[in-house]
Amino acid sequence: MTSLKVNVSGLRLKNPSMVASGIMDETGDSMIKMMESGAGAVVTKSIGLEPKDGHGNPTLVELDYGYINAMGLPNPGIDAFGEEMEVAVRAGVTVIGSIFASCEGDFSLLAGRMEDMGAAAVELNLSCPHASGYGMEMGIDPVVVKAIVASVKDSVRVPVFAKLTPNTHRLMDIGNSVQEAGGDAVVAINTLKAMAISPESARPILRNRFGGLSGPAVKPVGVRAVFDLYSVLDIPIIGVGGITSWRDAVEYIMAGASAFQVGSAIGHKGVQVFGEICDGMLAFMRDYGYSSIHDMTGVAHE
Amino acid sequence: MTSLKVNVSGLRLKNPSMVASGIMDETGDSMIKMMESGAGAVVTKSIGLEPKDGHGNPTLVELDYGYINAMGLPNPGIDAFGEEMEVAVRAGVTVIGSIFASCEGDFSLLAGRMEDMGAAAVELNLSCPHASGYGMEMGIDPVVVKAIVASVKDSVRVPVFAKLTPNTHRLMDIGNSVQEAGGDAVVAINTLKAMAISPESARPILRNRFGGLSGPAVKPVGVRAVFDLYSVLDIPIIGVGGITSWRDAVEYIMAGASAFQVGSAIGHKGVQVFGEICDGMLAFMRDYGYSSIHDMTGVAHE
Amino acid sequence: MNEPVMIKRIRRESSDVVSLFFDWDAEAAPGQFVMVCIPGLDEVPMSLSTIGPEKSISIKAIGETTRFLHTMGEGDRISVRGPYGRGFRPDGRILIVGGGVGMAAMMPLLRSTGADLIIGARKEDELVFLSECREYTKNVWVSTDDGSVGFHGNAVQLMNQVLDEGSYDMVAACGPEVMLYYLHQACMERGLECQLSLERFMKCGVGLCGSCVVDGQRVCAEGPVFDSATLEKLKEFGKFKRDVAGRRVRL
Amino acid sequence: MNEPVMIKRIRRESSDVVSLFFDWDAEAAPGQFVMVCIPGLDEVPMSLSTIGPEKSISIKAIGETTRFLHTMGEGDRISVRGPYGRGFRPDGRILIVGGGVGMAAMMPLLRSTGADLIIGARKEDELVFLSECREYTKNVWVSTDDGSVGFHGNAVQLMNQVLDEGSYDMVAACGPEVMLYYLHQACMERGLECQLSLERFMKCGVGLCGSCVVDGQRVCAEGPVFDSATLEKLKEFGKFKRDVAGRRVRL
Ligand SMILES: Cc1cc2nc3c(=O)[nH]c(=O)nc-3n(C[C@H](O)[C@H](O)[C@H](O)COP(=O)(O)OP(=O)(O)OC[C@H]3O[C@@H](n4cnc5c(N)ncnc54)[C@H](O)[C@@H]3O)c2cc1C
Ligand SMILES: Cc1cc2nc3c(=O)[nH]c(=O)nc-3n(C[C@H](O)[C@H](O)[C@H](O)COP(=O)(O)OP(=O)(O)OC[C@H]3O[C@@H](n4cnc5c(N)ncnc54)[C@H](O)[C@@H]3O)c2cc1C
Ligand SMILES: Cc1cc2nc3c(=O)[nH]c(=O)nc-3n(C[C@H](O)[C@H](O)[C@H](O)COP(=O)(O)O)c2cc1C
Ligand SMILES: Cc1cc2nc3c(=O)[nH]c(=O)nc-3n(C[C@H](O)[C@H](O)[C@H](O)COP(=O)(O)O)c2cc1C
Ligand code: FES
Ligand code: FES
Repeated sequence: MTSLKVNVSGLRLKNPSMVASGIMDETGDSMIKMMESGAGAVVTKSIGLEPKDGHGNPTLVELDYGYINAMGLPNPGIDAFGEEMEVAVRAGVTVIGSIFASCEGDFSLLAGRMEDMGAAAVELNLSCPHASGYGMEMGIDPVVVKAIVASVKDSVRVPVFAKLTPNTHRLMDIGNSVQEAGGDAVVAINTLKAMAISPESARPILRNRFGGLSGPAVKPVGVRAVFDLYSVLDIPIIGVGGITSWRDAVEYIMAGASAFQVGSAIGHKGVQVFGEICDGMLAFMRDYGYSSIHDMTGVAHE
Repeated sequence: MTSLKVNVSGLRLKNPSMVASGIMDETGDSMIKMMESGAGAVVTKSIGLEPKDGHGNPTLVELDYGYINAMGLPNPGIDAFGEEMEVAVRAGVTVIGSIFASCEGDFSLLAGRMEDMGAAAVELNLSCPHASGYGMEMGIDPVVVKAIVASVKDSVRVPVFAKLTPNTHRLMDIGNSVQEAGGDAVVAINTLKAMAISPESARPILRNRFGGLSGPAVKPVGVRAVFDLYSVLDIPIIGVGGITSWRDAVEYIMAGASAFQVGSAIGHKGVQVFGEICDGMLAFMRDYGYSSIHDMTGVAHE
Repeated sequence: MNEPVMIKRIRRESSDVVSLFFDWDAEAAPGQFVMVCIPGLDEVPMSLSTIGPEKSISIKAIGETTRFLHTMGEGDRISVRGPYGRGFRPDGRILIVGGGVGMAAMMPLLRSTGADLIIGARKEDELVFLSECREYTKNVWVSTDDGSVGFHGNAVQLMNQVLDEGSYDMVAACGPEVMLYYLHQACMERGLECQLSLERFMKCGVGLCGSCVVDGQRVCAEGPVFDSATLEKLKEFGKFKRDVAGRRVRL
Repeated sequence: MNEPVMIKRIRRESSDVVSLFFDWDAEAAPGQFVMVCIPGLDEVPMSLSTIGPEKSISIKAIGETTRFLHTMGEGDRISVRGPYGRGFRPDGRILIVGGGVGMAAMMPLLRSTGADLIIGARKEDELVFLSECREYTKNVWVSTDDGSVGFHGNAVQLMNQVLDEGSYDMVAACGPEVMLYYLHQACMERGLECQLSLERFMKCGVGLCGSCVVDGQRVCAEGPVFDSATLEKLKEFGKFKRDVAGRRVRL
């Protein structure tokens, strides 16, 4: 029997696909919709302690092969987000609470709140490339990462995932820090730090000037990152970056991912992308004799 | 009078376009052809002390939005390359000699040989992401970079360019090292470390498994890198990565580049890409009142 | 993809609405919108009020960006991306209802169908497109809240009268959300299909960021035009919107 | 883009050549080639010997990869990318000349033109495609170096006889480079246009790496088929090739 079911550090999912943080996951109803569209779980937009407007528009550049975004972590704050969590959790959505903060204490506080609100796991955003004082600025330092993960692990019982940035040559060190601190899985990759300039207006298009590149353009970087991480880590890896088709998802799994997330493709392919990916993957697995995602994880290393 | 002429640290070119290292620049006749196609200068394939076969095939993955290559620095060695240089230099090609080595001494030796053979400048490959012991492995360490550049500067009189890797969060530190060591310009970016896996064969496609991503996919990363470098450096920057049209070239120049290189587009657009880019850029400059490339360099910072 | 376009000509439509015309060869359908960027300032969604090779947007000045757009002159440049969203899907005999600058979104549908039309405004000098509309359709009714011209009352009251007299297969409308809310109620009571174009705060415009959702529906992707079946299920329609941080606020 | 394809059927063409057939819907022109990858082993260039929706490559076993391809069976998978390069540009009355496995590259042109044909081989059991060729053209001449069948001598000598008798507008050919060199000389003497398909060591196949250049011409991009005007200018044609490291070696 071929099955898409996965168990990622104790988190059991009907299939290995998740909605990536920041894409259609800021409201309870959006999360319900994504789950109904076939996702195995939904990662929330990264939530902080206080409400945050994020950067002003333009916040997005559309390219032929991806997007550059500089949303700037807009979110209603953990208090107001309770309402959204309630709607989603009550409807049976498997919610992974993504959080961002500027110090260990706040990360732990937010993780605790997410757990209380019913999150099945928490994901630490250590990787946003375009919000100063947060994300990637901390996520490139193995010592800081280790301290944050350890602190959060002390505060919650649900699995703790750490989302990593590819904008560094120290990815494997950072992955090791997560593992040493007891983190349950790593998520790779967040966006690549990028920029687009308009010749006519002689300035960067995004209000924030810098943004994060996502979509098909980053897939080869993400697959490489997962392959690299798998060669040094024992904890599971969740792959993300440019997944648009079942082939892309299989690349990540063979590189070493136990599950995967889809973001940008929800924009250019629509919400049905989860169903398409899962159906295609199941057919491939039947044809090539893989009975589970677990069987297929990391096979490209052999 | 609108003009495309540039002077990059003493290197005077009829226009700011160069053939990027590794693309149609391994033989004297190829270099002549590229110069005839309209390039302002040709950077040679990276040449080492000894002949090197490079990695076995497959060495290239073709994507919709770029390539992943793992050539592995094949080259005939500096001795045999003399013949090619002679052909190119005799025909009037402005040749920038790209070199790679595993220590300062060899870099200096190679640079000296290139100068003797008539190279108008040398480019140090501190950034190839898929050849172990070379390139990026050294190019992520500011101390090593500084030592290499300083040593080469002591050995030659022609301008010395250092080609940097984007696969690090320390790009600006590395740029500073080049400047402090007396380097004449930085070249950014080399390829992004990447991988593609074939689901059907359950293994990485490239013989070397890892390769470097180039082409349109990396342009937003390259523009960002040049923008970052321009904000900290005084020496000129040469932009490279995904340039396919005049708009792309103008993005790099406005981000801070004094000149630019084109690699992958020679594959998917053909050798006439240099003429197309230069013509388009000239028309744009006339329309928008830029009289020189110098006038347009870095304007996106204002 | 951001496309720089040059403003070719400008037309004042009313006391507070101007249209900017520009050449842009993108394919567009009635009811679709674009993200309009003023470099260095802001990027805002605007319906296309003309969808041929020459396109236009029609802007009501309400804040900094829209006021700036009002100051632009011929030869100035803006940047647009799109067209985005799902537009109107006309079927059968249509009655179009446009409230205020919401008429902008209705113009392409009017031109392509010649359907009967109700234009509502607060007062006479805020009426837009009226004379142009008469070129495309024989039956135009006008309402003003203050009675300065046409029917004295709102567009939904006028619509109820028109629907009592004529026979239509669907109503297509755009305007302030309160108006749309009552219009939808009226149509439901009559069992009449309606397609309404909604507005929400937009950031990405392409269905990624979720800032524009009404319940789980993205106004930029599943909308901006929603049909009766969808509207009936929307709990937030007519009641709540989201602010920039994603908090729910009463309409 | 790498496309995994399944080998549908296999045909032995001669003592040392087999054809592998597979379904692949890419558009291809006569004379184009593909990069064929055997996962885990190597990737090598091969001409397409059939270019319809069902395609084929025809392989002569000379080294590790080609020998491995000979061991493949129905249902096995290889991966292909392409088609690449510029093929033949037929014009007027054509004489096709194929030497050895070079005939593979000529088959699509033969099928689409039905042109007169010369097949050369070292000996009888190395002759390929002969019976299939007779289906497409009436005039087929054969040469073998050892005289075991047909004309005793090489294909260029035979061509000279055929050209003396018939009237042609161009010669199209593929085969060992020495043969092509003399063929080109012969055509030049007669002032006859020729188009020849060359081979060089290929890595990227898409015009980037420069490993396949003859002078400044990329065999994978400007070639593999070159016309008389270009060939005349090539100093390395018939004399030098490049090894894997890019060193010039005598042919
Ligand atoms: C699909 C769609 C089509 C639209 N079509 C038109 C049109 O054809 N003509 C027209 O005049 N207006 C149209 N609008 C409304 C228009 O986008 C706002 O009037 C404009 O953004 C106000 O910007 P401002 O800076 O002038 O005002 P501000 O002072 O910045 O804001 C005033 C109000 O405008 C709205 N607004 C501001 N920014 C945005 C944004 N990014 N997205 C959505 N709303 C925003 C908010 O409700 C805000 O409270 C449309 C909106 C949407 C969503
Ligand atoms: C455009 C083109 C079309 C070709 N079409 C055909 C065809 O239809 N049928 C056919 O049998 N052969 C064809 N060849 C030749 C074929 O590519 C080689 O025979 C094959 O690569 C040999 O591989 P090997 O591992 O078996 O031999 P090896 O033992 O690895 O090498 C033997 C010789 O084969 C050649 N070779 C090896 N690798 C390559 C490479 N990557 N690129 C080019 N040559 C190489 C070299 O000359 C080498 O010395 C073509 C070559 C080119 C360039
Ligand atoms: C519009 C947008 C918003 C995002 N917001 C977040 C976020 O809040 N937190 C986070 O960890 N990642 C965020 N990301 C990154 C994605 O979760 C994901 O890592 C990245 O986009 C790569 O995946 P993709 O190519 O499938 O989009 C965002 C991405 C996009 C495009
Ligand atoms: C086939 C290939 C070979 C390359 N070889 C070299 C090399 O030898 N030395 C080097 O510094 N860069 C090499 N590069 C990197 C390019 O010079 C360039 O930095 C990179 O491809 C990004 O530019 P592009 O997107 O225009 O190709 C190579 C790139 C390609 C695609
Ligand atoms: S504006 Fe981002 S999803 Fe609609
Ligand atoms: S094989 Fe690389 S250029 Fe021809």
